[in-house]
Parts: sequence; structure tokens; C-alpha cells
Amino acid sequence: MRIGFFPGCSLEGSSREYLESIREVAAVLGIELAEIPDWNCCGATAAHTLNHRLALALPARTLALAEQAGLDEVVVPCSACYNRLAGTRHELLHDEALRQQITDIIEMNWHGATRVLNVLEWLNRVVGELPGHVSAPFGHRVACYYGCYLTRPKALAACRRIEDPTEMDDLVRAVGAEPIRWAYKVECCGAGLSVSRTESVARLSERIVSDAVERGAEAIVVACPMCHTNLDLRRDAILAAAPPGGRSRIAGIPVLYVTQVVGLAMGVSLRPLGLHRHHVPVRLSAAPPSVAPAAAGEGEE
Amino acid sequence: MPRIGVFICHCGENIGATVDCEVVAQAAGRLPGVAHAVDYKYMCSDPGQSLIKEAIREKRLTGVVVGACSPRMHEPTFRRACAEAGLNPFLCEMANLREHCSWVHEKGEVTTQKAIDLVRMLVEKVKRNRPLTPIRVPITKRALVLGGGIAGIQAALDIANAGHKVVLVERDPSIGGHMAQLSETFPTLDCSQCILTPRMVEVAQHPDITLYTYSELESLDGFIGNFRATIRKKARSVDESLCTGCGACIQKCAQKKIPSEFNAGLGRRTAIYVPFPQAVPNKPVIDRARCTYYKSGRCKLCEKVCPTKAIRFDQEDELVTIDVGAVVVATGYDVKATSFFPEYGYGEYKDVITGLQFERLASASGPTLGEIRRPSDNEVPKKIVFIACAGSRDPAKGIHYCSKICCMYTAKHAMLYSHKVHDGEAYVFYMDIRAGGKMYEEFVRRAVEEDHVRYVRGRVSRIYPKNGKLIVKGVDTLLNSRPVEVEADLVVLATAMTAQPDAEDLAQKLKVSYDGDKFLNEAHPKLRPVEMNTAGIFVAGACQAPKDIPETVAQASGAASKVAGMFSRDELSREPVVAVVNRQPPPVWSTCVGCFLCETACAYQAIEREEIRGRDGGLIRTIAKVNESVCQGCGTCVALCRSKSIDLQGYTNEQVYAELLAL
Amino acid sequence: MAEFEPKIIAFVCNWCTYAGADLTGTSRIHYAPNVRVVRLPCTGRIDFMLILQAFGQGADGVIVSGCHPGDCHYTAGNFHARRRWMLFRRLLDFVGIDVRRVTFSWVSAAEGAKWAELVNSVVADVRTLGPYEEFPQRLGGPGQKPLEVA
Amino acid sequence: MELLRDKAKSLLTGGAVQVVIGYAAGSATDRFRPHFARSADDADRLIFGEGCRQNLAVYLLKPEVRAMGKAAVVGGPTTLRTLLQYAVENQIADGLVVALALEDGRVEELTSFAAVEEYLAQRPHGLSDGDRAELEQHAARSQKDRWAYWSAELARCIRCYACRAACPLCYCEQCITENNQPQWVPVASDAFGNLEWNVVRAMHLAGRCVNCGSCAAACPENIRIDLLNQVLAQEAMTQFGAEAGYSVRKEYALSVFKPDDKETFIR
Repeated sequence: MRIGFFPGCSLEGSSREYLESIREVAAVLGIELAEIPDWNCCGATAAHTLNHRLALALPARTLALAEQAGLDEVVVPCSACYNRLAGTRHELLHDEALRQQITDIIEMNWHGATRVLNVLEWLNRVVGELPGHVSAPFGHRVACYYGCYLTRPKALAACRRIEDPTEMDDLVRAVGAEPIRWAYKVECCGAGLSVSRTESVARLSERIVSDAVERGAEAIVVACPMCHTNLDLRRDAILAAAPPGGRSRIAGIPVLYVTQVVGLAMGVSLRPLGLHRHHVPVRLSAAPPSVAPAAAGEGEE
Repeated sequence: MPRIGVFICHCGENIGATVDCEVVAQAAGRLPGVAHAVDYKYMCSDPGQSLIKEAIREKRLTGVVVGACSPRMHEPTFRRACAEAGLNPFLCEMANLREHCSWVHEKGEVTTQKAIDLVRMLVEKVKRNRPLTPIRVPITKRALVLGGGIAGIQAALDIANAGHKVVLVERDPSIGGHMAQLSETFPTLDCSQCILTPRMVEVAQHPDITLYTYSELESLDGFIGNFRATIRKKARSVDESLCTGCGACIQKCAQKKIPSEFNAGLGRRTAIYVPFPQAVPNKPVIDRARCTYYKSGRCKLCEKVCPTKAIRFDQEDELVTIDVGAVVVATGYDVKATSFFPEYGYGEYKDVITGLQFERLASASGPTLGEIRRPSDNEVPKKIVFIACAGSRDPAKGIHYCSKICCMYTAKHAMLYSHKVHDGEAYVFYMDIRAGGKMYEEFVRRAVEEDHVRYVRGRVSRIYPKNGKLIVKGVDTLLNSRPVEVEADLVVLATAMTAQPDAEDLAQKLKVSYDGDKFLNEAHPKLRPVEMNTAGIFVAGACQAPKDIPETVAQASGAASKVAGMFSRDELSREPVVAVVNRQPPPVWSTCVGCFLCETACAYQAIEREEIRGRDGGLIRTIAKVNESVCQGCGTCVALCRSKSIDLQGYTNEQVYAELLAL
Repeated sequence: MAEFEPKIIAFVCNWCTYAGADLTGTSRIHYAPNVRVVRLPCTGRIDFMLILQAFGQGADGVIVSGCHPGDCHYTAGNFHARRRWMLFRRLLDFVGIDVRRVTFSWVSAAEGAKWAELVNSVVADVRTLGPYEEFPQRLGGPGQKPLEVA
Repeated sequence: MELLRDKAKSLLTGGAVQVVIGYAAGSATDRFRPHFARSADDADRLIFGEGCRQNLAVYLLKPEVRAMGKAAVVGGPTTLRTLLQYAVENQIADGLVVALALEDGRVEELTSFAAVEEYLAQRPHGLSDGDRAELEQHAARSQKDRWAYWSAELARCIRCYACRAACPLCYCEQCITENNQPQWVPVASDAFGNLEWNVVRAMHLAGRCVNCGSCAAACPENIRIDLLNQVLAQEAMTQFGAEAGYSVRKEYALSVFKPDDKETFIR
């Protein structure tokens, strides 16, 4: 099986481990990732706040390139990229005049033939096959954190229940993990303020990490480079924002990409999955802990 | 040979100043088949009408064309005049020389020519008109009311009090509906049961009302005035004629922990039960799915203790067939369960409840005897949050409409809470306050100003438990859009009011239409609010759209008065503009080939199947037949019929064609 | 030479467009006198053959109009009509009949002004298109000249 | 061929049907004629070949054939679609006709409408690529060219109504052409009458036509009147998702509707 692929800038920079783990998982599943030739910036940086047509033209060019390359579908792992690409596609498909303008700007034809998938959609297609590839079930309690872009806006939402998505839970369950029920699945991590107001980021992210720990999660699972950056890389700031007594509890909980979880369960070792790159060290014993920490106020499924 | 009379009206200056009426009359006089043509100042006046009547008699006219104003204005006038002169009124047509000609064009030859064309069209049409007689339909003066909530109760009482027989069908063991579950009612805070139960008793005792509880409509056939309803009386397992309602069986029943539907799941009931103490009829039913005897074959405690030996374990469902002339549909509504809102508690936090459950908590007859205590630990909540628009007006949830009653009952709930828990704090999260109605806005203001309910304009994004509290995360859009968190002890969702889960099935049984939200459709949103598109079927209450008690009662009375009005006559009379399937002498019988593609096109289910049988009784063919009592005369079937076997009286193919060929 | 005056035949439903045209009258909004209205109860009743017949009868343009979707006096007649028109128009176009000469519209009983605008614009458009001479005429039918004004 | 004959024989001798409607040799090697086999011997004359394209379902509704008793009819997908359309239109009751579906020399006996539905569900739907290309070719011409083409083509129509006779779905006992009050379609074969007839024929088959091509095959003037049917079938499919003859459900494109049917031309 061959499927289009758009890594975006994060996956080539700060989130290399996401890219590495995606490639590992794809290799195990026998899926060829066909990178869009000559892809460019998705415009998630500042373009979409400054110039709407530029914000459309950037992704439109990439989509047009994908179409030229004959790709029916493109996997876009970064959720900011996903939002820009899927959003542009949606907007242009629903506005003939705008599409004309944008195709004039990029001087390329575009028909909307290529569909955009995020990692959850992509892996959920093959969720039935995953257990067959599992050699070391990921027997841990995990908190699946979806963040904002995977469920919003509704027209682009990759998840069916936008306030309580379950797609990532389904994936990790398929590789042996136990997703917890918690309240912060789609709460804001503060990524929109990650440059301008870092203290807000720390405050918001602290709640997410604390709630996950309180409810017994041993790891947080994400599918977005920004989520990862805020929950992992900014852990020191998060600790500083936490109430003094609660810091040690939340210091050690690692944050994994969903593809790293799947990769571990498939028996891929830590380094190829980029787990050594994390700020919060990933030290999960292979076997599940003997006693699961008690969940606070949560019923069992 | 036709002898058509043409009468051109000047309408004072209205037509006369623009159209040369004299010329039109002269031109009309030269048309083939026209025996008489005159113009006159005011044709609709008494002398004008006399002109027509005299001409009909003297010139033995076979048809009349009045060239005057719009037929929508004076067609009845001139048809009546013709009838008075002995000419079938349907042999009179009008050419619209005013609205369609003199008022919209300049004075001149072209306009006069148009007037002549219009007259010529109608002359050609009227030559092909046939005498028609109004359609008469007999009426069975008995009404079927479906649903024993306040809408059905009101409609049944009104119809019965007008002197007609009523059959009231309720699927639950008791009538009363949702209103019986309510604590107090807005905006007066009078006790719901206090005003409802006398009505329930009145229904039970009314000599003209036959009450079928624990019963459902199985099927409905027929048409206006002549329906036949089949009702399934579900087996109560109790002989109602013997049961005295003493309640001994309920005391003894071994199953005591069944969630009570009446208490919206907050209380418990037994397997043999009456839904609530004031039930009408006050006779129990056995819930066979939960009864020990039906499950295990042993028990029969109720039978042992029954002093009148009324328990019937072997009772079976009974089908009753009743002829009725009209149907009032008043089957009510449902509310979304808390499980519809994963973000508000996954349906599993015990202290996130629906408005209906709060009604039961606040009701003196409820599981807490009217004290507000939260379900999880029976504690009195000190901080309570009400969330309006839980589901309603939320396209993301698939519910676009406003449930209409929530603003008011949420204010009422908050008020009742404040009255009962003096040291409690009540919050209401809302989008807008919609308090249109007599004393409604004042009521909401009272909640805010006198009972100090804290209204927060904003939506709640999430509720989750923490340290024994429910954290309600929302936003206050009036205070600089600040996020708000309330640590609540109890959360009440004003969940959306929805159609009954089986509303679609019912609509199909009744052959009536419904909207995308499965609410039943009235015949016209403005002018026919209680009728449905199937003649003889009326609608009342929340099965049509969300509405409160006063509106429901008003609509029920409206429906009842429509029924009573219909029953005030012995037969129905309608305009004969209906479709007719042609019949021919044997061996053709009819040109209809019986493809019945017209059947699905008819919005009124007026197409029936008629079997043509030979003398030996053998089936020759099955052809379409239009039920003229039901047909409304739109003619969609006529345009659809390939062999032109259906035609529309008053607008026959021949008539329309002739009009066209006159141009 | 006098300007070409097209012959326009309109098929309208009784409850919306006919009433709307009545309102045009009561509002005294003037419009081109070229149109002749055939009143039918509902657009559902309008047989597609009437449209062909109108052209065969020498019409240069045809208007078909009824209630807006959802407003049909008979609940759904216009929905059926709409489907019929969609197919019929496709067929006309396929055989090369100039579909600009058939105008379908929704004119409600409240849209008196819209009726006037509709008629005026159809008359203007058809005037630009010129007489519909390509369309074959009904033998024995349309040859008759209109009655002359005495 | 032998399979077909054997099947027909067993149906006839077993009494399952009283007549098998199939093809027999015609007046020339490339010609075939309908054959009504009522005995095992008759069945031996059944043949099937490349030129056997006439839709034999047309005979099922004839009183003479009905009088023979239960019938089996030989044919391909369009014949089967006709049967389902007959079911929709109340013309034949389920179980009263057996379809002998031919495909690649194999014969499948389908005794119920449900079986026909199932059979057809596995076969390709819609117009063939060739038909679609031809339609597109026509539609691509200018309106004037289309009119020039069709007015010239229809001018050749002699109004013999062979198309009507060949069409299994033109089964009205009194056709609109025989209706003279009013005279919807002029009797004479003039330009107006020819246009009216061919438009009416296409419209009356819109949403019903199973695209068997019998009409054009029967036309002595070789006018491609089937194109008129195809363009409407395609329109009904794209606009309403309606395809005749694949189901016994009553979903005739012109007698049902969706409130949000989309058009672009109503003002």
C-alpha cells in the first residue's frame, strides 16, 4: 500500500521523533509513505493571521503538487498542518470563485482530488491489523490527549465525537494500552500562546498533566507536535506553575506520540522511535505495574 | 351547440379606464359559441348580477364567462348568481381583466387586445366545463385521541363536552403524561398535579369518553369522517373490572428495585405497579419483563394477596376496532438523556441530571418528597448549576431548534431551589433568555432579582468530577469572555425536547408528514396550525413542536373545536375539484393500466386500488381510484399519468388545452 | 419597423403565482402586456406537454411558475414539478431547443413586484432572442390570427 | 445453448412454466426472432447469440402470452431490469415469471424478484462508457448544431410507433397518441408532431427506461431515439440517484422527491 505523506516543518525539526516513529510503524505495516515532491510551508506559522489568500495559496500549492503526483490521500501528522491543508481544501471546494483566485495565484490546476488524513484517521483504517503486529503489548494506563486541532472546527474534525473523541483511545487499546477516562482530552494546552505568553501555556498545560496523573495515567499520548512540545519540553515551566506540593507527582509522567506507543508495542526499540529525544525521560517498564493507581471519581468502563 | 354568455365588467374606472370594455364585449360576441355578450359598469352589483341571471334564463345559456376582477376575488359571487338562475355554478368562469390586465398595463389597444385574448381563453375553457356537484361525505361522529397527556386530556374533554363520543388511547398504564411528573408550573408556581389530576378524573368519569390506557394504536385506515382504528390493549395481567385498586399486590411484590419511569429513574417501583398514586385508572399492571413469575415461573405473591382475585397471568393483548370520524394526535415528546452529552458527564455522573429528573426531586410526590437532595449521596446540594440549551440550538449536536420551554423551567427550577435551600447558590448558564409570554419575562426577572440566581451568559464546555465535586467549566461572555469554573454539587441539564422515539412509526401509521426532527407537520404553519395534511387528522401539543402547557392546551382546544365543528354537520361537503380516473365501457373498463406510480406522488393518500371484476367474480384488472373525500385537487397525478387516465375536474386536460389553443 | 413583440405564455399555480400576479395588480405595478396566463391549481398539475404545445402554438417564450419550495398549498406539488422540470429541461436542451425561452420560477403570493420583474425580464430576453421561428408550429392550430380590434 | 435448452425443457416438462420466451433462428443467419416454446420440442429451437438483443420482456404483458400461463423469459441484465420495473409498476406479481439470465454462455434461473435484485446488484450499473461518451459528444455540440441534428433526424420519423411496440415499458393500453380529447400529439407526421411524440416518449420513460435499446433497434429509420432515453436516465441518476429496474421499491424518480433536490435554473 502506498499513501501520500506531508511531514511539515515540525517533523523535520523539533518533532523528529514523531517522523521517525511514523516511518517505523509504516514500515512494519508495509505502507509506503510517498512524500509530496517539493512540498512547502503549510502557512500555520503566521500566514493565516495576516493574509487569507496567502494562507490558502500555500497549502493549495502543496495539495496541487500532491494531485499532480497522483496521490489520492495524504497523511499529514502535524495537526496544525492538517488543519491548514484540510481547511484550505474545504474552503476551496465550497467556493468556486475563491478556488479560481487561488489557482491563478499558484498557477496550477487543483480539483480537490487529494484527500487529507491525519495520523489517527490513517491508523484507524488499519486498526484491525494492529493486534496482529503487536509483540509487546503496551500494558500501561495512558491518557489520550487530543488537543484542539483534531476535533475543531467541526467541518474538518477528524474525530466523530468532537467533545469526547475516542479515536486515539481505540488505537492505543488495540496495542494493549488502557486509555483512562479523563476530563482534559480536548482542553487547550496553550499552544496558541506558546511564543507570546509562556506563563499561560505553563498554567494550562499543568492542569492537563496534573489531571492525567491524578487519574492514574502512566503516560500521556499525543498526536500533535505542539501538544508534545508543551507537555514535554515545557515540563520545567509546568512544574514551576504547579502548586508546591504537587510537583514531584507530575514531574515524571512521559509524553509519547501515538505512533511511538504503537511502535513500542510492535517491538521496535526505543532509539529508532526517537524516544531518547524526549525531555521527560521515557522509563516505562515493559510489564504493566502490579497495582494500578486508583482513579479519582471515575467509574470503570 | 354551446350558448355562452360573456359579461364584461368596467369595475367603474378600474377596468373601463384602461380597457375598452365595449370593444371587448363586441369581440367576444363574435366568438363561436357565444350567444350573448354585454358590458356593464359594476357586474358584481345587484343589477349586474341580475343581468347575468336574466341572460341565463332568457338566452338559455350553457356557460358564463365574467370578464372582471380576479377569480380569487369574486368567483364565488358569480357562481352563486349562476346557481340562483339555475345554471350549474361550475359552468361559470372568470377572465381576470383587472389584476392581470387593466391595473398592470397602459391604456391602449394592446391592453384591450390582451383583455380579448383572456376572454377568449376562458370562453374556450367554459365550453368544455361540465356541471359538477359538491362532494358529500358522511361522518362518524366519534373522535380518536392519541395520547393521554395534557394535550390529549384537554382535546378529549373539549370534544366530549361538545356532545361527541371520544376514544382516548394512552400507552402508559395511566393518563397524565409529562405534566403529571412536573412539580410546579411556570410562571405561577401552581402545583402541576393539583391542576391536572382533577382533569384526569374528569376524563375517567366522563360518560362520552372511552379510555384505553396501556394501549397503542395498531393501525388506522380510511379517510376523513370514516376512519377505522385498530387499538392494541396490552395485557395488564389484571382484570380491571375486578380490581379495586387497594394496592395489596404492590405491597407484597418481590421486585422492589425497578427504576420508576414516573420518577425519571430517580425512584423505585415494583413489578406490579401503578405509575403514581393519583394514576387514572388507579389499577396496576404487571411489568412482565421484570416480574419474578414471568421470569422464573414462581412467585404469584400478588395473586395470593389479591382480595378480589383480579390477577390474570394468562391475559393476552386484545385488538379492538373502532370507527371514528376524526383523529387528534397528541402523543407528546421525549427529552434527551444525559448520556447524549459525553462532555457533561458521559451519562454516568449520578449528580448530572435532566430537568425532568429535577422536577421529580422538587415534587412533593417525588422520591425525596420535595426536598432537593442529590442522587449520589442524598445530600442537599449547596451549589447547583443549571445548564440551559443542553443540546438545543446546537447544530454540532444535530439539534438546530430551540426547545422553547427550557428558559422558563430553568428559571423555575432555580427559583424552587432557592426557596427550598436557603443557603444554596444557584447558577444558570444560558445562551439567550427567551421569555416571550404572559408574565414570563417578569418571572425570569424574579429569579434573578428576588431569588438571586446567578445567570451566567455563556456555554459550559465540560463537567468532570474532582474531590467529590462536579467541576463545571464554562465561559462568561458578558465579563470579557472570562473562563468560569464552578464547583457544583448538582448539575441540571435543560436537555433538548425531542420527538418521541417512535414518532416516525406513528406518522407512517397515520400517513401524515413529519419534519427532519421527527416532529409531526401541521397542514400550514400559519393558517392551519392544528390540522394535518391528511384531512380529518388533527395535531395538538409537543408532538408537533416543543411547546409549553398553555400553548399545548390552546392547541388541543383548537384541535377539539375543529373536530367539534366537523361533527356539527352530518356530512362533509367539498368543492368537486378532485381528480377522477376515467371509466370506459367494457371491455376497456378504463385506460388506467394500474401502474400506481401516481400513488407515491399523492401527498394525500387519495389514490386507492379498485378491482374490476367480471360477472363471474374473476378479477379483470386493478386500476387506480381517487378517493374524492381525501383528494385535494392539486393535479400532480394528472400530470404524471402517461395514458392521461386521471383528469382533474374543473381543470381537465381538455379545458386547459382549449385555453391554450385559443391563444 | 415596430419592435418585435414576443408572445409569452405563462403557466402558473393558483395559490402562489396567480395570487402574486393579483398582488402586482392591486399594487398597480406595470409590466409588459405580452404575457397570457393559464391558471392551474398547482405546478404539480402542469404537464410538460403544455410547454411544448405553447411553443407549437406560436409562443416565443414560456413562463412556468409556482410556490417556493416548502410553500406549496398542496404540500409537495412543486417538489414533484421541480423534478419533472429538471428532467424536461435537460431533454429540451439535449435536442437543441433553446432553453432560454423557458423560464421556471417561484413567485409567492407576496411577490407582486417579482412577478412584474419576471415578466419584464422574460419579455426583454425573448425580444433579444427574436421570434422562435425554428420551432415547428402546430398544423391547423396557430395559423389563426388573433381577433382584430374592431 | 444446450444449457439453455435443457433448462427450458426442464421448466416446461416439470410444469414450472407453461411457456419459455426466447430467441429462435430468423430469416437470415444474423437474424433472430422471438420464440415461444411451449413444449420440450419447441425448446429445441431456442438459440442464443450475439444478435439476440431484443428485450423479450415486452411480450410478458400481452394478453395472449398471459393466457398461456406462467412464463420464463430469456435475457440479459436489461430484460431483468424490465421485470423489476414491472414489479414496481404493479404489472407482474412476484413468482409469476421466471427469468433465465444469460451471461457468458451460462444460464441462471431466477424465480423471484428478490433473486433478480440480488443478481443485478452484482452487475455493473449505469450507462456503459461507450454510451456515456456518445452522450457527451452530443451534448458538447452547440445548441444550434444539436437542433440541426435532431430536427433533421426527427424529420425522418414516419410515426410508425415501432419504438413504442418494441419498448417493454410502453405498455399503456391507450397511448397518449391515441388520445384525441385533447389531441395531445398531432396524428400527422409533421415536424411538430414528430418532436412532440419523441419528447413525450422520452419523458414518459424518464426514470423508468432500462436502457435495453429495443426502441432504436426497432426504428425503421434508424433514428437514435435511445439517446433521448439515455440522457434522461443519466440525469435522473446524477440529480436524484434514481436508477430504474434495480429494485422493487417504488422509487420512481418523478413520483418521489427530496425537499433539497438541487437545480440551478429556477428563478
